[in-house]
Amino acid sequence: MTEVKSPEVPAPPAAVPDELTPGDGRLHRIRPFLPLAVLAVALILPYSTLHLPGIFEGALNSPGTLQLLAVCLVFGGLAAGYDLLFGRTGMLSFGHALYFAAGVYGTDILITRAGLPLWQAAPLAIVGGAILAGLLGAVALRTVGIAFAMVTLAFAQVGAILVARDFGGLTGGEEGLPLDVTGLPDALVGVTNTVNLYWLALAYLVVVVFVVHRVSGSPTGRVLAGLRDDERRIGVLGLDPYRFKLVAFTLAGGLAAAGGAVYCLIVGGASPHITSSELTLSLLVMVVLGGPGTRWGPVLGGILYMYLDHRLVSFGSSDAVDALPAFLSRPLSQPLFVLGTVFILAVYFFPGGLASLAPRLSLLRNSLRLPTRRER
Amino acid sequence: MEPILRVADLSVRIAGLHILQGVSFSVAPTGVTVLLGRNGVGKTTTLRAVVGLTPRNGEARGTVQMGEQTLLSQQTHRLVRGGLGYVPEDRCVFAGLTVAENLRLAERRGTTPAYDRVFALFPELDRRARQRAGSLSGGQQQMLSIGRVLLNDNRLLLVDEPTKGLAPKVVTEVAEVLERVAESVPVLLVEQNLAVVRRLARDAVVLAAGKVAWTGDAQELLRETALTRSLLGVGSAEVQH
Amino acid sequence: GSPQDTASGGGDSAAPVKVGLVYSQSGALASYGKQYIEGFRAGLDFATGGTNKVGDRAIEITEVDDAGDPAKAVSAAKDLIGKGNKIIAGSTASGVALQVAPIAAQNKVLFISGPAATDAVTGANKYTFRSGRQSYQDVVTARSFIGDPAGKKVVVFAQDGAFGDANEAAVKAVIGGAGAEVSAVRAPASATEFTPFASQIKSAKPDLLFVAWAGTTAPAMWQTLDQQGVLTSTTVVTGLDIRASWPTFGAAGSKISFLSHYFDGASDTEAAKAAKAKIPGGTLDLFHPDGFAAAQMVVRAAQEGGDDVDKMVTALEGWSFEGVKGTMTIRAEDHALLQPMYQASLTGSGDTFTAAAQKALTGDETAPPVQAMKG
Amino acid sequence: MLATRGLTWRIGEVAIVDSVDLDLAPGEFLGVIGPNGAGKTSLFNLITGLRRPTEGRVTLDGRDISALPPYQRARLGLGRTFQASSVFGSLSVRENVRLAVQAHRGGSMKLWRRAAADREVAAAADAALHRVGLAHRGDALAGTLAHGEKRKLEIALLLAGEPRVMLLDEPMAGVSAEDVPELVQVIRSLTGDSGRAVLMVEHHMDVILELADRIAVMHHGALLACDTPETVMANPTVQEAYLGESL
Amino acid sequence: MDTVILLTLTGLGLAALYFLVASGLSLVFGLADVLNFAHGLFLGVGAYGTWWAAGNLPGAGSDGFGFVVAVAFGVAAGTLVAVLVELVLIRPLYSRTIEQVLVTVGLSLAGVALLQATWGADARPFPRPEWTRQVTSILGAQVPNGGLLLIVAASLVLGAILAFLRWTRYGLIIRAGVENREMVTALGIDVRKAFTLVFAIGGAAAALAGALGSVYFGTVSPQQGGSLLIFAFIVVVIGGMGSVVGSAYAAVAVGLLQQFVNYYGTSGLGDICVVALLAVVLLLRPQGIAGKVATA
Ligand SMILES: Nc1ncnc2c1ncn2[C@@H]1O[C@H](COP(=O)(O)OP(=O)(O)OP(=O)(O)O)[C@@H](O)[C@H]1O
Ligand SMILES: Nc1ncnc2c1ncn2[C@@H]1O[C@H](COP(=O)(O)OP(=O)(O)OP(=O)(O)O)[C@@H](O)[C@H]1O
Ligand SMILES: CC(C)C[C@H](N)C(=O)O
Ligand SMILES: [Mg+2]
Ligand SMILES: [Mg+2]
Repeated sequence: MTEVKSPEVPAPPAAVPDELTPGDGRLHRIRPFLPLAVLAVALILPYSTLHLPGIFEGALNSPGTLQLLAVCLVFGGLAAGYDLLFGRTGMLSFGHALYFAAGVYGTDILITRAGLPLWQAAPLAIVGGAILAGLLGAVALRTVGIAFAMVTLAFAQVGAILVARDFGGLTGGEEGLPLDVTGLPDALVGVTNTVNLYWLALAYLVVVVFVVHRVSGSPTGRVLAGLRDDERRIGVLGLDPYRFKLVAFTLAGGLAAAGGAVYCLIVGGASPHITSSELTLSLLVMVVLGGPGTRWGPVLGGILYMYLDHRLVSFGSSDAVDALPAFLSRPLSQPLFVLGTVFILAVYFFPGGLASLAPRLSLLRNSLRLPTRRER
Repeated sequence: MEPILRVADLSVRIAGLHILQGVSFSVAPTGVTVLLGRNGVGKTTTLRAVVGLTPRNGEARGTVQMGEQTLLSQQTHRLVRGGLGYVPEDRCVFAGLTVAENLRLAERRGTTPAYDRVFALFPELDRRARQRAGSLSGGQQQMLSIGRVLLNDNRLLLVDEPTKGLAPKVVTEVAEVLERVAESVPVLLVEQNLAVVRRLARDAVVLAAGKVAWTGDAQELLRETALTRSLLGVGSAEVQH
Repeated sequence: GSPQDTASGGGDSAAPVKVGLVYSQSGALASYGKQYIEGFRAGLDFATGGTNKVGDRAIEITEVDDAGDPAKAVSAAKDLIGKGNKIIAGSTASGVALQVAPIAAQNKVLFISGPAATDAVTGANKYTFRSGRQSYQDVVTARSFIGDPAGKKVVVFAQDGAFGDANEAAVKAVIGGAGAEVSAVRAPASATEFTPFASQIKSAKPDLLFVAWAGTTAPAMWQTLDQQGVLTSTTVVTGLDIRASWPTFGAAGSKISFLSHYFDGASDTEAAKAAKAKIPGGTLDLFHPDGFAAAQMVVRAAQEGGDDVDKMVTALEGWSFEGVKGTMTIRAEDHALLQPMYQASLTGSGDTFTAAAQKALTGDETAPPVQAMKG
Repeated sequence: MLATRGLTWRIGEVAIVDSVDLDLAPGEFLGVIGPNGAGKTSLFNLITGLRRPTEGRVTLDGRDISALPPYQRARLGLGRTFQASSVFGSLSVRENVRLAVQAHRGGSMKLWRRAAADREVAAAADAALHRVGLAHRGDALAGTLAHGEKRKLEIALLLAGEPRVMLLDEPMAGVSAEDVPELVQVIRSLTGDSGRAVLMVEHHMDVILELADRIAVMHHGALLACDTPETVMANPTVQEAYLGESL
Repeated sequence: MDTVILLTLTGLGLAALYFLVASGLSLVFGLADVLNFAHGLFLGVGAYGTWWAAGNLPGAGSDGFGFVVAVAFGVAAGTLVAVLVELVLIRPLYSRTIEQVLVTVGLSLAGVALLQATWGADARPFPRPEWTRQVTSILGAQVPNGGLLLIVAASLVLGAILAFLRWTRYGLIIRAGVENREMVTALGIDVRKAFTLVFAIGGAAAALAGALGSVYFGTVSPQQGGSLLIFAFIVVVIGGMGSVVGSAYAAVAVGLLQQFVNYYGTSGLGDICVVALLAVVLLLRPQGIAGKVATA
């Protein structure tokens, strides 16, 4: 045997978890309140009748817009949870969609097929998703690097096949399983109640961000950050890398399953789309787009990704695009073409993700402001 | 004599840090010029800037000239083909390739590789030709790293801490090799082992805090205990092994 | 203000009738979607006498692309409903139709599903209708190829998934129910190599092979069946897909008996003539009739129901009309759309193939069994 | 305290480490020298569990630890540094050491506590940084440290774990001459108290001679000699195989 | 007996197709360390290039020498696209692996959508020589010629790549460059050329897979590349990244397993078995059958 260079996980760009580094200066004192301000805006948003033409189809508080925002928020939370694995622990899982799908299908099946009430079905599905993640993680974590990515991908693929084959007649196969809403609280059913789903999604996002934030700043989070850099070193320091990774994997799986339960309610059912490996890849894209290992990057990335994914279909069929010459309008009317192009451009224009935009913007602002001050 | 390498006002910024702030010195066309300084003072950074390996998030300014050639804006592989040999600090052998393949890779087009010379200096490399370089010990890797460069004729060699982590016997061997090499090619050497410096160096450049603190005759530097202590923080007693 | 604003459908008699079309403009089913919308426009023109108005009220269509993704379709449907659309139509994909149907019921709006073939849309709920055919009708058509099925050996070769399940179940019910011995060979929809399946079929020596296969791997599948001699050793029936796919049958095409939902020339009704005149290119294809019928149903609903969805439902239930394919009837009990179906054969080579109708079956002959309304 | 019996690691036919019997008494400082490639680092890897031996045993306080994974051995008080610095590059220097302190103070899962709030850990970490003279670099990212600074950080990580048996793999490699005496002091202080034992690979003979109670010489994977410095230095085989002719 | 022969030979044909896709993927993945999700695009370009050439390029056609010209054109197109992708998109991002993944994911989405925008989503009949539709009778089994063609092509590609890596200087440079790009330049070698070359080889192999795969399927469609890619990835991983020989073994294992399980088991079991094989191999030997040997 020879020394085999273990296939490296493409480690996320090094970012110091901000939770572990005390900041300084005035900005630091305002910063904790910034998220609260954003949260307040998000909370009162459904009371606004503002029209943002081009950005949303209807007024901010129209059901379509709220629905879109709810989906975006769920994916913001999902991306933040995934970042716990990828950005903060350095585990490249290609199978995270499975635990999300477990939450979606679990909730849906327990309600629609088993007739459980929501308050039982959702927690069961979440716990089930976390247990599933724990079990599969226990196996997959025996490998590292790309091998780990591929084993998780393989497990997710089996999940996708089982769902698509309508195993046991539970999943509805490729047509999916519409949620039976008869037993649901009225407040969650019907277009007129979309706002409640929006709040639910917002709550999910807040919970995930809070959990990820707390965990990253905890002693365990410090170990996870260490694992990202050098696993062998962690072992020699007397910590069991396997155990810590398994905890992170299970926790992230549980968070994803919770997102699945919320998503199931928002969309009103489950469809095999969500078991696809493309979803995991999209999660990766979201995190990288936003900035791995940063507090708000993945959230922003997830929200933006989902927004584009949904909105580009109407961009493609808009009059502005149709009016272009065919060689432009044809590709532009393919949403995936635009989305793909956006990723590529994002890599070149926002290296480090959206999160790195803020410092650069403030740099820009400062350089713009200074001359005006001098004039005065 | 015209210096072979002239570094003037070299400044390097990496990730926003000024690592070098206007370093100027020159390297004589024969013999060993040694670059000294404490850890982290920027010795490696200087050598890497000369061969054009400043990292992506960094920037090098100033002028570096080898003969008529201006180096700073050029691509590394062009510089090396032009006769600038570089032995990096952490050896950088290709772990997955065999020793023979590592050497083969270093062959340059249009010249005859001097395998005899390398194997005469490091017979171990011939013996272990088929072993993967990654499984060599640290010292063996260092030999390979130096051997790779000696395969070709160079106009100037940049060598970064070649004796780091080597057994005293091998340190002696490496020093001997460098001594012989320096008879035909000028060498710019970074070295912490003052015994080696004493044996090899003709000129010395001492860096401190990103600037040149002293240049002159190396032996003189080592003789002047006070000077050595103030610049390098070592008493000459410790220089001896 | 209120935390959410929902446009209430204006009872104003001159306000436009808002109709939302949620279908695939992009994604894998984009060509089906294109035919659907062309058919819909032609049908709207036909049913309103060129005015695009019902009485004084203009019909205002909003088109939304779902890219075949149920989540996007649900978002779009909610958006449309929120904006006061009382009628939603479209659904190129079965998965979309099944997810949108409950939304319609929850919000009491009319939903007219499009080309989605799944049997499960029939009888889904009181507010859900369909403007296309369902798998069961395909299979009944196939049965007509083998005369008396009693004692015959029938093999279904279907891809995994709902489409295959529906076909297998229908064959077992329709042909098996008539006395034939039915067995199934299933393969993953993603399969690239079909020899194992062809061998299994061949060794079963069936009297009739029913193939339910859709997607890009179909040509490879047919070629393998041909190469392994399956096509010449038994009667093979399958559904005729859109025109663009005909050349992909290659040499195998002439050895297969086709059941058809529709192809250009299958019917010569008034509606067909009108549709032919109106659609770009002038050649009808598989899903033009679905869009056409959807438009006819929309106009009917708006005429009779105004803004009252329950009245729309009543107006549609039991309604018979002359569509592109001929007489169509919306069965009151479960909203199945009874319609003519066709037997066809394919001839030609290279890029030019022609389909010829061999026989037309009436809506009653192909009627699926009545479902209990689920919601 | 620490003992190996017949410890052997083979790759194919070649014995990289060849039936090594080594004993380390409490409070003892054992230097390990040997030519490059003699198997010193490999021996450390076997002792700390990063590699599994082909044959032989490792015991700590009489207990056989051959089958334990690295982290359990570390908990039993076995700490080491690496020849090629391996620090947490994306964490600050201070975080690096705090992590090590925290690992030592019990690794139970704490998901909800604030790491930064633990003053004891912070204090212990700062103390360790002071000891190696890196306190002023506390906020720098470990990945951007110069080589010599990384070596110091390695030692700080080791110190933070307060191990009873310390394995140092060429701690002086790349450390500037200026800092050598200081580091020697630090290392010397390691053994001073409470019967800790040190096993150190080093090529700087002066450092070894200054610190070591006994010196083990490895050659071709086997233990050539293990005795007091004087005896070892006088051994002609050692002279020939390792020291060579002095500069 | 003839069933076994038939299944074996068609399984090998499938394996050959997997190998053609996987070999390029493995080289680029293992040697240039780029997880190339856009590989399916090269496949699509090769297939559409051949399809277009057969109908429009003078001298090219669907039979005889004209078909060879058409395939050559398709392969050239695929190679060109691969080289452009490397030069324009990947090159500025070397050593930023995650960004590369992002770019290739974006490219795979945009590229497939572009093919679809240009030629439509529907499968189109693929021009091909008549003999590729026929079967050859081998020991009683009717073996499709298209599959045999794939087997021959895959064997040739395997031999060519191995010879290239083992015996050429560029092979050596590629293997070294994977480990330490910087050091290769410090030896006076322009390493960027070598990486472009890897992409060219990968692109060519993928384009050939696209062309011959379409011959086998009889059609060409924008999505074709994507679905093959999953199995190709599995093959690459089972085989060990960067190891072309490993990919060959793994392709054979996957192809035969799928074929036999699909016949003797129930449908879908073949795919699950392949995934199970992947999991088992990785758990037992995380580095794959041949490990990551960046060497020959
Ligand atoms: N990529 C980098 N990013 C940020 N800082 C860097 C980087 N590379 C080097 N530095 C900093 O530049 C300074 C000089 O480093 P350099 O490696 O040149 O020192 P040196 O003199 O070679 O030290 P040593 O004797 O330890 O090898 C150090 O403080 C180091 O932290
Ligand atoms: N994984 C491996 N595969 C093959 N050979 C190996 C492997 N690891 C070490 N070796 C060989 O084992 C021998 C001992 O290596 P080791 O690193 O233990 O030496 P060392 O005594 O620490 O040397 P140095 O002082 O140079 O660091 C060397 O010849 C090396 O080539
Ligand atoms: C030519 C090389 C890519 C082959 C490799 N050495 C292997 O074992 O598979
Ligand atoms: Mg240095
Ligand atoms: Mg060593």
